[in-house]
Amino acid sequence: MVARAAREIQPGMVVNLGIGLPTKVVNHLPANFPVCLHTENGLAGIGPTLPPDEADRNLIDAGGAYVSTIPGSAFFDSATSFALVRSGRLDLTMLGAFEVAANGDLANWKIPGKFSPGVGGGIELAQKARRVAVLTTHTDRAGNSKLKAQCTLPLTAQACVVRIFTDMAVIDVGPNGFTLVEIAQGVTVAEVIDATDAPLHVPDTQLPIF
Amino acid sequence: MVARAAREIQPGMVVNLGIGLPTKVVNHLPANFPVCLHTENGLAGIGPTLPPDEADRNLIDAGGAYVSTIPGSAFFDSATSFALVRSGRLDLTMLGAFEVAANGDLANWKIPGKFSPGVGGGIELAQKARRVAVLTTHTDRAGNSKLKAQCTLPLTAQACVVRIFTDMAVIDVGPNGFTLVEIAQGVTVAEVIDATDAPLHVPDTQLPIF
Amino acid sequence: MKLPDKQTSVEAAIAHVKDGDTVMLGGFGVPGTPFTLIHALVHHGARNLTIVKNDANEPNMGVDHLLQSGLVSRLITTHLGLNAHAIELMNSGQIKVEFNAQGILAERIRAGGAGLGGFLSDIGIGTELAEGKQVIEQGSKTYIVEPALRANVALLHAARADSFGNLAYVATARNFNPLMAMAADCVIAEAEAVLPLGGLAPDDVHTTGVFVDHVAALGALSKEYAVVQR
Amino acid sequence: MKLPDKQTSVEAAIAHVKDGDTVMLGGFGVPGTPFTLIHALVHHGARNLTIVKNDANEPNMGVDHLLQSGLVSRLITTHLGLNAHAIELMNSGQIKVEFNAQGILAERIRAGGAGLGGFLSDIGIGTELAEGKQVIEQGSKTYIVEPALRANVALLHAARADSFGNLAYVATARNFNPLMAMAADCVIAEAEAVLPLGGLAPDDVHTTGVFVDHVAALGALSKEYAVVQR
Repeated sequence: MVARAAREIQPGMVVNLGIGLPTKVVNHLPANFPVCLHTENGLAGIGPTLPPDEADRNLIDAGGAYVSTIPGSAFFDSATSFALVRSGRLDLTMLGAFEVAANGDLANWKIPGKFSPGVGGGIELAQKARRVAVLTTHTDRAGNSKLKAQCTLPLTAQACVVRIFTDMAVIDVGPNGFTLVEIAQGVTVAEVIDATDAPLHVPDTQLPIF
Repeated sequence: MVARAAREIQPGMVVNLGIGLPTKVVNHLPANFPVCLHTENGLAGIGPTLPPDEADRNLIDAGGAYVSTIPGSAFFDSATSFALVRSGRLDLTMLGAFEVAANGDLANWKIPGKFSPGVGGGIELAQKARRVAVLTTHTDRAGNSKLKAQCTLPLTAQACVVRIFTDMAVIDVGPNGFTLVEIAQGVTVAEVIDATDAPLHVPDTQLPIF
Repeated sequence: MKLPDKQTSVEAAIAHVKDGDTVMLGGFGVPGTPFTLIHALVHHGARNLTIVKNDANEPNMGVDHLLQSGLVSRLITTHLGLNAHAIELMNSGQIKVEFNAQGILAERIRAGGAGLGGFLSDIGIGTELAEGKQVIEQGSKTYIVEPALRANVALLHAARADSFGNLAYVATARNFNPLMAMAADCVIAEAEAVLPLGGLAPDDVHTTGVFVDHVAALGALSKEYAVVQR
Repeated sequence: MKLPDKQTSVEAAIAHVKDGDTVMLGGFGVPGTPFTLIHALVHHGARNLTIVKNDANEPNMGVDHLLQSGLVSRLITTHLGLNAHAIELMNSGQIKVEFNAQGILAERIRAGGAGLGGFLSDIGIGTELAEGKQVIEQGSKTYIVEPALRANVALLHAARADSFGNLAYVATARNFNPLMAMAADCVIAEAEAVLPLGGLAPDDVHTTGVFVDHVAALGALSKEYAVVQR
């Protein structure tokens, strides 16, 4: 699924990859692929992640990983970093999710009573990136679907998600709700429908397999 | 009067000297005097004015004069330059005036029907510097007083001026209006009163002469 | 991964300006004014433009060419004092002029670049500059609501750039350039030198290339860029 | 003319913090956190502080020492995810925590530094983060009014400074430092090196010394500044 999500990145894009699974997408980009990766703590042009013994103590991404620069990287302050996000300069963000609703609502920052560390930069990424994709397991550890008719958890942003990459499928989110567009090797359409807690439109045509 | 105004600048101050007469104040500061001069087009630490053949084409003050840097100067953008002004980091500004009122109102940017080139940076300097002094001839070319009971021209800022340096006198502006504090060599108190279009408080004590 | 290349020519870049556009121009006096892009825009001939610039340069220099060409219907600025031509056009009604306090214009542009709707300021309260403006109470204070300002196109001048569009300015040529770089849908920078990637140190970049769409290298500088002899 | 000298010691500078103050702390994770000033503040012992910082560092690091010392009554932040100590203090009610979206916190601090009352944003509309906030209509849009944020004291970390207080940051240690530098009545910077005047190029200064009240040179860096071994 991570390799499939990497193909979502078009040449020339400015992209922010959220903490967790989305961060790994970068490992599946071709060498010399023309893209600018942004991290909200103040860097455009993220280079490879470094092990501790090669790390620069002053150079991390928003998830705290030690990263590097590439030729043409630039540093800036936190206000400029989010100016860039809010004014529409981010072509794509890929985020993790607790729940995604059929109308594109995203919940990924708070589980009342259990987990409430603060929203960080996620709300602005979700609300303002030109394209918001979610990268998540299709179900949670208890087997409950993360794809819902409506979110039950506090929202990160309304109607923002346009595409979901899971371990089972690629699903588009549009005016008619969820539409299955690709399916993982060895998974059946019936299994995806079963693991999705909302109506899922399945096209009549042959689905690509990833 | 310019030499006298220069003594208003205390060691350690951040100062903005307005276009025209106030700019000349700098020529009367002692060598190595500890002060930071600010110009609103984006420089803290203005150095000496340069003749055209020594000028840097990229280095001017807000009045268009070719200036220079000194060790420790810094450049910044126009938003930062006025952030500094509005957030109270300017200890003192000296401005020119068309009219100053006894309540401290200042008019120095517009003469309706005659002169309206736009307010530029003057309004923020006048409203937000911690201390606003005016440096002006006491009367205009027609002999009318610039020191008025009330301003008749559009205001730059309300109740901002605390001290006025003219060719005739140094006058403080306080809750009781204008108070004469110093007088120019060869000028009589009666002449200052006569040239001032508002009540002028004259202390009983001997006035310093400048 | 490598950063995308945004190099183009002045002519190709300026073709993005359309009739009726709002166009921001960097510069405070001569320093930072994109004279070459302005010339190209006069030649391009897009009409009915709204121009946003701190000042109107001086007669027969920079933005004055645009004003005199009849392509400009509206000017948002802070001070025209050095350009009698511009004041004539304003007084005769040939261009509409909106004056802003200088720091307020800078901040409105930055707010546009920061994706905000506007900001609260007390600048101008009690003067005619506040007349007709929306006000809001916050706590015990009254503020003017100053709306954010964005443009279709921003034309910038930088001393140095790289092929990704990272920009560095020198001295007081910085002024409005980094703010306008944030605040337009299409951002075009002319640069005295366009360096290969890595030519600007990451800590010393003034405008990240993320904000810049097109960057064009200048050849020999025209005499408009030179020290003004008075 | 020459620029004033603002060099002092960490101890002398930190004495400006008073009980009940709001104190801003630079840093995002380790980079840019003023660990030495934070230690001095714990030792100084001013109580009932409101701390403004992006995050709460990690247990037993940086701001966590302040939280554990009982000197902090309120924390304005964006994310505590890496500090279970801080989450415990919040959940047990020992400190009050106000969460802001990260870019909104940055912008509120910058607005304070720019002498504004606040700004208009649509971030969080339709979520619980918008609940209870003042809103305003502008044109056909609804915006949240986000109030500006200022502090009594800001504690910053810079890589290099000069004796006037000009500051330069490196890499992602910049983050909130230049914003907080603008937004406090008393701004104190610790710097890994304090250079003589002229040691920083005027085009490469990130924070002008105009905003900085006191600058203190650091000796050898404590291990809190080092790469975190996980």
